Amino acid sequence: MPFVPHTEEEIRDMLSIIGVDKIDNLFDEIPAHLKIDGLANIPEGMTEMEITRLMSSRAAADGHPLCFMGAGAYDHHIPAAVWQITTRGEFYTSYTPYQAEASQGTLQLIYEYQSMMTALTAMDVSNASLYDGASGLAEAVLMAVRANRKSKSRRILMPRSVNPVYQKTCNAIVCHQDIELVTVDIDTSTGLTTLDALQPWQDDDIAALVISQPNFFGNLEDVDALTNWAHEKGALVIALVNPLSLALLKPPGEWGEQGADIACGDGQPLGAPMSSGGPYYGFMCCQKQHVRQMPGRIVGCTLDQDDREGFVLTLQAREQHIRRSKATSNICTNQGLVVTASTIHMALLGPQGLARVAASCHQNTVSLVEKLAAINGVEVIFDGARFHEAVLKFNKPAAEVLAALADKNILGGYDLSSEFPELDNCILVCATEMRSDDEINTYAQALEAILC
Amino acid sequence: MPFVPHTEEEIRDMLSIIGVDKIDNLFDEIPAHLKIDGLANIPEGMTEMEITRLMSSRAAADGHPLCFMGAGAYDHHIPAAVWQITTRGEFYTSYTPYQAEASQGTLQLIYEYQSMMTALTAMDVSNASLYDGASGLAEAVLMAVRANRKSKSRRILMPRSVNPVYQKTCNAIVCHQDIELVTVDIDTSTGLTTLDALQPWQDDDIAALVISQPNFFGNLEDVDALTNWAHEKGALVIALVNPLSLALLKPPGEWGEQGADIACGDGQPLGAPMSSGGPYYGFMCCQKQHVRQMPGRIVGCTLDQDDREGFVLTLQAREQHIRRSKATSNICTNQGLVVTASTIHMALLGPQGLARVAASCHQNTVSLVEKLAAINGVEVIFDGARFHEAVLKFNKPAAEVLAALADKNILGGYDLSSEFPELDNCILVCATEMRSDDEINTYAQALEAILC
Amino acid sequence: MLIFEHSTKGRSTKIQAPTSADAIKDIPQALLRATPAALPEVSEMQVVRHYTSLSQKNFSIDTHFYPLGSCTMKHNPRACNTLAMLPGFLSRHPLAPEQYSQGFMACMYELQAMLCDVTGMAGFSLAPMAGAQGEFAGVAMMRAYHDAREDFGRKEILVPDAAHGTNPATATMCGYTVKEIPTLDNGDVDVAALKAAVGPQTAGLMLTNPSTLGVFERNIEEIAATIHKAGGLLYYDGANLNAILGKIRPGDMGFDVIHSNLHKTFSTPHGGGGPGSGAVGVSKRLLPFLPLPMVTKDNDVYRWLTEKDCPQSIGRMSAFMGNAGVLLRAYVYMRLLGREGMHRVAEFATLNANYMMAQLKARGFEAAIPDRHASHEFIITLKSQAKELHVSAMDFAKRLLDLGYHAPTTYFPLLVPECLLIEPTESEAKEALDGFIEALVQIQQEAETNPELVKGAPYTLPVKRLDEVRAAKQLDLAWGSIPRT
Amino acid sequence: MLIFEHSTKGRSTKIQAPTSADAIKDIPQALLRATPAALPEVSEMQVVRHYTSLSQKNFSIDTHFYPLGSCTMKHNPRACNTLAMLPGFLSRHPLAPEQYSQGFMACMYELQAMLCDVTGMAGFSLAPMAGAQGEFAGVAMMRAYHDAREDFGRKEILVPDAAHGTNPATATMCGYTVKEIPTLDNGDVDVAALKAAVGPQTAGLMLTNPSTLGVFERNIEEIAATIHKAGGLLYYDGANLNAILGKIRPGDMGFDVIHSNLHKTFSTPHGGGGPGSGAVGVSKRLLPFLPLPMVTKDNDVYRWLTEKDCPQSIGRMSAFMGNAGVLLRAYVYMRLLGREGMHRVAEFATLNANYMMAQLKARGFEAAIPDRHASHEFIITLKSQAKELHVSAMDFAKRLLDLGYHAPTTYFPLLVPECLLIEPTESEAKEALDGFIEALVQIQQEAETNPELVKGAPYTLPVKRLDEVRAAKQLDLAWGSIPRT
Ligand SMILES: Cc1ncc(COP(=O)(O)O)c(C=O)c1O
Ligand SMILES: Cc1ncc(COP(=O)(O)O)c(C=O)c1O
Repeated sequence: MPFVPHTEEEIRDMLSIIGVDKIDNLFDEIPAHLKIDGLANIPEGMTEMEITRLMSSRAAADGHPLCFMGAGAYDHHIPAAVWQITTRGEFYTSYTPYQAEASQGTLQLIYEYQSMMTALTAMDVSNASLYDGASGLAEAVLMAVRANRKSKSRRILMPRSVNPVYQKTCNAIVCHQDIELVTVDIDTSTGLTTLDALQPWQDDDIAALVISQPNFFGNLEDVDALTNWAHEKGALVIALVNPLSLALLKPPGEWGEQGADIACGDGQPLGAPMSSGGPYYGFMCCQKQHVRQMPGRIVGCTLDQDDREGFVLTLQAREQHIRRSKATSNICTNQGLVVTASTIHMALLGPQGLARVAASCHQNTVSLVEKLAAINGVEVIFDGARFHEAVLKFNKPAAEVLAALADKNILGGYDLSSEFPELDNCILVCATEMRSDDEINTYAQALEAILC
Repeated sequence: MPFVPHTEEEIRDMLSIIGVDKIDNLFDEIPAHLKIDGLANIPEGMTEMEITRLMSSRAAADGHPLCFMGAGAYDHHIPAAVWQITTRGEFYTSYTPYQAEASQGTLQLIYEYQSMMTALTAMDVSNASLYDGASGLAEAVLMAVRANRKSKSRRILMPRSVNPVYQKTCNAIVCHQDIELVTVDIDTSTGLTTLDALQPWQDDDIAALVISQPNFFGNLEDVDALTNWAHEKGALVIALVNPLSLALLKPPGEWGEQGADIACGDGQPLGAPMSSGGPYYGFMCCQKQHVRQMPGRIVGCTLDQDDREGFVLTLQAREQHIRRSKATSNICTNQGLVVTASTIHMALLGPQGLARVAASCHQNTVSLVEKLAAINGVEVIFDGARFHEAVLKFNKPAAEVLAALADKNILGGYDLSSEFPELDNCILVCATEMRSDDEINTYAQALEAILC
Repeated sequence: MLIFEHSTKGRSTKIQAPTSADAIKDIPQALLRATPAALPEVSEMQVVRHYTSLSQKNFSIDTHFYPLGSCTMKHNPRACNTLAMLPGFLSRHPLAPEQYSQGFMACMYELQAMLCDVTGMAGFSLAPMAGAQGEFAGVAMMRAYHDAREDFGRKEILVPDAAHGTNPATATMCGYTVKEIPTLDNGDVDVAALKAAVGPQTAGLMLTNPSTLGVFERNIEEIAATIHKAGGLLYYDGANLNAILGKIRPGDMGFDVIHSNLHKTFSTPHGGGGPGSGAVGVSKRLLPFLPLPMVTKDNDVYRWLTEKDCPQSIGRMSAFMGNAGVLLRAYVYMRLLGREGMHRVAEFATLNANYMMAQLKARGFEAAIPDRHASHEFIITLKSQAKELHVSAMDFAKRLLDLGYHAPTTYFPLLVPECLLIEPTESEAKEALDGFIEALVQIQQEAETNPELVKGAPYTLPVKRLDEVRAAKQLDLAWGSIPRT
Repeated sequence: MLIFEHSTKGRSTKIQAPTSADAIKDIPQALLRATPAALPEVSEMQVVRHYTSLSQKNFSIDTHFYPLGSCTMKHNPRACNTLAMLPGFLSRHPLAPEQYSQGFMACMYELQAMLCDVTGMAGFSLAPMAGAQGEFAGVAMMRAYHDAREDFGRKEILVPDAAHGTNPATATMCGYTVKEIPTLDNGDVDVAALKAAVGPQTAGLMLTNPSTLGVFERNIEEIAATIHKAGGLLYYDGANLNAILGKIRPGDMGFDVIHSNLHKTFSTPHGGGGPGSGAVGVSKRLLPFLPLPMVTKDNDVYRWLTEKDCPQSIGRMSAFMGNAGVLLRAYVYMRLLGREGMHRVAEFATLNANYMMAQLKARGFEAAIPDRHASHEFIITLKSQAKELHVSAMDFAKRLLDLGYHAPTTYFPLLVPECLLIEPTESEAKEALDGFIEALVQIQQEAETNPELVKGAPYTLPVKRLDEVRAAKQLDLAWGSIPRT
């Protein structure tokens, strides 16, 4: 029996200790008419050899198209050491560290993770992870509403330059608590959220402003001005950031006069493979004064009976297993293993390494944009500063062009037209450090052939 | 600097402690005119990302032809757990267990391995591994010459039904010690080593007879009769066996009246991927009385100061680091990691599992042979009992047929004609448990198309 | 030592990043970072050594018996990991066109179908990323259902007092108020109290069955009828699905919505805290509300269902499609088990739990619900030990660690004093159960003869008992945030 | 506990073998096994748990500083493992036709070329599977060379007394008698003694340079001239190549044959005892004798060199092509290092060794060769501790284990009494070296104040000091072979 070690003899012995004749008797409290006799529609069990064959052929069937797509998931190099260590049984098969003394490995690692995230974001504290960037943004919104004591409002300013799926996810999660996500328009010439666009809410009570840096189009917002604007009117600032970009860009803790209040985003660029969208993790950092409003687990350093340092889950009184219906969030299981990978990833890369990766992604994208923009029928529509993603406009419908590229084994980018009608024929492209000059040229040649 | 952690400051500190100005001064005893200034012809260093790209494309370039080739390397399923545990750093990056107390993991595992091998072979003792099956056979021959006190001869009877590359390797290794490998012919109708064929040496002083079970053609020798024949004349018996087959076949320790004296072979079928030929490992077992003549490391169980069980390398006085020019062999580094994998593999499969794998390989081969033999121009030339390999004869040159199959992505088998001129147009085929009915049919259809 | 303490300024492992990169010229200084992030600067070898050694400081399924009740810590087959991490799966961009996704989508489609089958539901979405998010999706669907019928007066969710904390927390997130329903001493929900609580304000009831007390809710049909009659919906918290797999299906019991913790029942690893999956299933009337995305099949081609196909969907729970890698692992596990394996999971999980309970009772321990069969888990209460010997359930738990066993769940469910919730799972061999029983017996003897020994435990782990109060008072949540001594 | 002690008759993990197989009918009973092999019958979970736990009982590079002299225990980059285990490489049948092998063969071809380059030899074969087999191939080639010239009188191989045991053992396997050459106190070979020993009977000399004493052989040119003048050949034992990589090449020193332990210099993991690779290189005149197979390139297509191409080859060392997976790892490592990395290996290995030697001398330890620079390793002798405190090098070694350091090589080379041969390698950071030095200083103090403490070590490992004498006397080499107490 797969994964059931019992021999016939043991089963007999155990039943006799229990005092029943057969295993089925243990289910005698279940109403007989509800009992089923197995699951006939489930396929027969496979051996490991058979499932290996099946999965290998399915994985192979999906091919390896050349990826110039970003839009929230990025094709980065991950050192071999990262997942080899992460999948060690002791990390891979342990539960949430409820028994601290028997889980110092995981706990210390999370403490190190929290320390790395505060270093990257220049914020005071970090939690141990949320599910992903999009749902993490929802938690940040809920947290901001709780944390902003000065504001009575449940309104959040949400620029349209925030990843549209993040906006949708956020809304799906916060909509039941009378929270209103107020859309702020994009400046169509710069692709940015401007102070002008915020003007309508100048005098309104607003709980928080979301600032995405870079924004969904890869454009760099004027984070100092936006942050100051929000703080001046008593709104909190939720920074939505790509953590890899922070190796180069000004960290949220240093935005404006006071820094952002909450920083969140998706940890995928720091060691998680693209893997069809998950598991990634949502990170969240905040200023010290808001720590008790932060959702999710937090690890703290403490002492043992001999005054040796050790690590425990702390501030648990915020969480659902203690506070129940009054908890900061319902989150329980988080994305621990991906955090493990990410911590090892950051340690391997170091500050310089991460900065070089970020710079190299950016340079590759610059070079890609240059080469594509040289093609007849391609136009770069925003020209301010950006980071490693860019919007291109074709002289043909984007869907058509992308399909033609896909037939040539190229994922050409993200089609912006359905979410942004005003960006008709536009796509979002990205070339990470993984894309070689040859591959960039392949793209350019393929696109030229399609457009001309 | 790759894998060199020194910072500039540390280098300065260390040099000043040593009392030299620069690292190069540490090499001042090397004659200056012999010193080189780096290695200009070595290519520039790559990042891990770059080498990953290169190796992935090379691995992919070699494709995945459908494998019906055996001939000493077999395409078996290996449970995922095997190499995940084997490549854990503590096994993967430790040295030979010279400090027993700090190496109980490796030592206990080898002891368990030795126990499993003695169980499989029904021999008394096992060593901790030799390099591979072929070189292991050479060590067995050298050992037999040392161990056979009754014989003054340095002659070994080597049937031609032994894997021809094993014969060559064996000869290359033993030839310097005045040992003669005397060829015994194959019975061309049965593909076996017969007592008749041994008749010429009936009255000669012979140190040992090698018996391969199954033999290179997959045929099953009459091991009882051959063993008795050898023992009656004072020759030792070296059993060369496929360890997987021993889950089904009579183990060497039970051959004839007294059992074989030495059992050896290649451990590849027990958990080592085909991997272009290595690393595999040579196993070697023997009867108790010969243990001091056995080459290679041996682990023994002993007690510590508190009378707790523990494991150490033992009988080291046979080995090169103690006995130097009088050692049983020069072997030092062996194939420990593959033994680790193999031990885990055997534990996962268990006696029943291994027997089912062996039976399934055999049945697949039977089915393959049936299907191929039904094709016009294909003939099965030996028809006695066999295990999971068989010889087929075509109506065309084997090389031609195999090349045509290869073009259809099929490794059709091993061409016997160059090593066995009398087996012109013949190939050796094998279908392990990995080959599905569909794949067997694919082969049959392809072959039919080629031959007809 | 922390990784930061191994750091030396200027140290790096060059091979992991492009060797050089030109300075960034096209981003204004004001948007750039002024000083490098204070991340550790260490060599690859130091990283490998540090985290390998850290890992050894964990108990885990791969090293220890881990009978953590309500968590289903069973064997995590290694094949699931290997196959979910095949390069083709790892490198798939989540937004890759369907032509490059058929292999992956086939797995998701079949997983949806198998989950429908084992739960008796009409449709499944794999979107939620853990049990709690599954609960959120489930309760949000209940609300969407009522709203779609313009039945806006239902403001309350009923939750038994034995429920997991995520249940009430979820109800709040969905904008509901929570009403607790008491549990009887025999472990069943107090149906009378339920009937009194139910009404037109009732949106639904969240229930785990078997409950967190480790017994099967015998009045489930009456409960279902009560809720349904009042116009409410029934939510099944699938954390305990392992107990009934292949024996009875939540759909057949009358549940309208269910989440399944794939990281429990379907054995995806818990990874020291996650990731998991809280796939949600619904009965027919709730189908339009399932969260996105889902996979469907048209003419043998798999395609994604989106907002266009499902305008009433409660929406998206994540940026892409949830924890895809976890879903692949669960899929492999289910295919390995197959039809013949599913019901054996419940049978042997139940056999193991009842065997342990019988043995512990025979050795003098007090079961919380002594007269009924346990499901896949059961509770012992150490309230008399606490009272008479002043040795608490926590002390027993810590001492178990010394003896090489991970502790059971302690102090949950909240209504049983000094409790240990013990869930052995089907994959443990009898020897492991016997060893654990002997360990508890030994600790009981120690508690009687030398209580200080038990109260001081653990002794053999990397640290002794940690001061949790200090941790919460003198917050130290990041390296360098407060000066070290 | 042994895996056999976890075994229960009838237990199995079904998923690893075909579920059923018909009974074998076409093999006569007399050839079949009568009773199943007594292998353990355990579940997958028990296997995972048992071997995971066993692994934790090992010191390793991934967990500990491991300065085992002559063994070059440096960091084993994880990428080498991952890339050598790509499915395409693992599934390649060794006899696959060249059309399905160009990717693999390209790596082998380039590895041969890089090895020629770093050693200054004319050709390389990757066939030998460890250092000792490389030695065998090398000395066999020397013999083949002499034989081919019909120079049959050369029956003797010269070996310095500091040589590794494999050197004399190899000479014997190749049919030679061994003559030992003494070493001077300054670590150099006694050239006068060498000159006296050399003659028309001399087939060649086997030498490690730097020697196992950790110093560079300064008279190498004179030695080479002496041997060559007598018609002998010079063999380079490449175990210490790490010391000179990119600084000086054996070929330039006059060596005719060399083996390189790729599992040392090129960092393939040692795997608890192997596998390794002892690739052999030769100067031009020995090219025809290289062992098979090798890879060559014709018109941009790689192909195997076989007996047809190389009729004078000494033949094959294994059934296929040696330890291919190890060779792939070494190839990846060399490409990662590249041109810029190679000489740094020697430089920093040497810096680390000399730094440690300087510090230890300053702290009162006696270096075996105090007045010369160390190479990548060096020796301290504890003969005065042994004499005065009755604490031996072995005692120091065992006590080091307690302090978290793997011991250096002990009692080798044989000519230095109570020696520790210390090789830190280039990949260790200064902190690790300093920690080790402090540990030795601490043990020295313990030896002075509390010698019994040191003599009783280790205390903190899974077992205390093991009785090796008992192991050799009461042989217990397999489970069940003798009754257990
Ligand atoms: C009964 C019960 N419900 C819900 C949950 C929440 O599941 P998750 O941790 O996956 O969010 C758990 C898990 O701890 C549980 O045991
Ligand atoms: C100097 C020296 N020569 C030869 C060898 C033998 O190499 P191997 O163990 O790879 O056979 C060693 C390794 O221990 C060595 O240190």
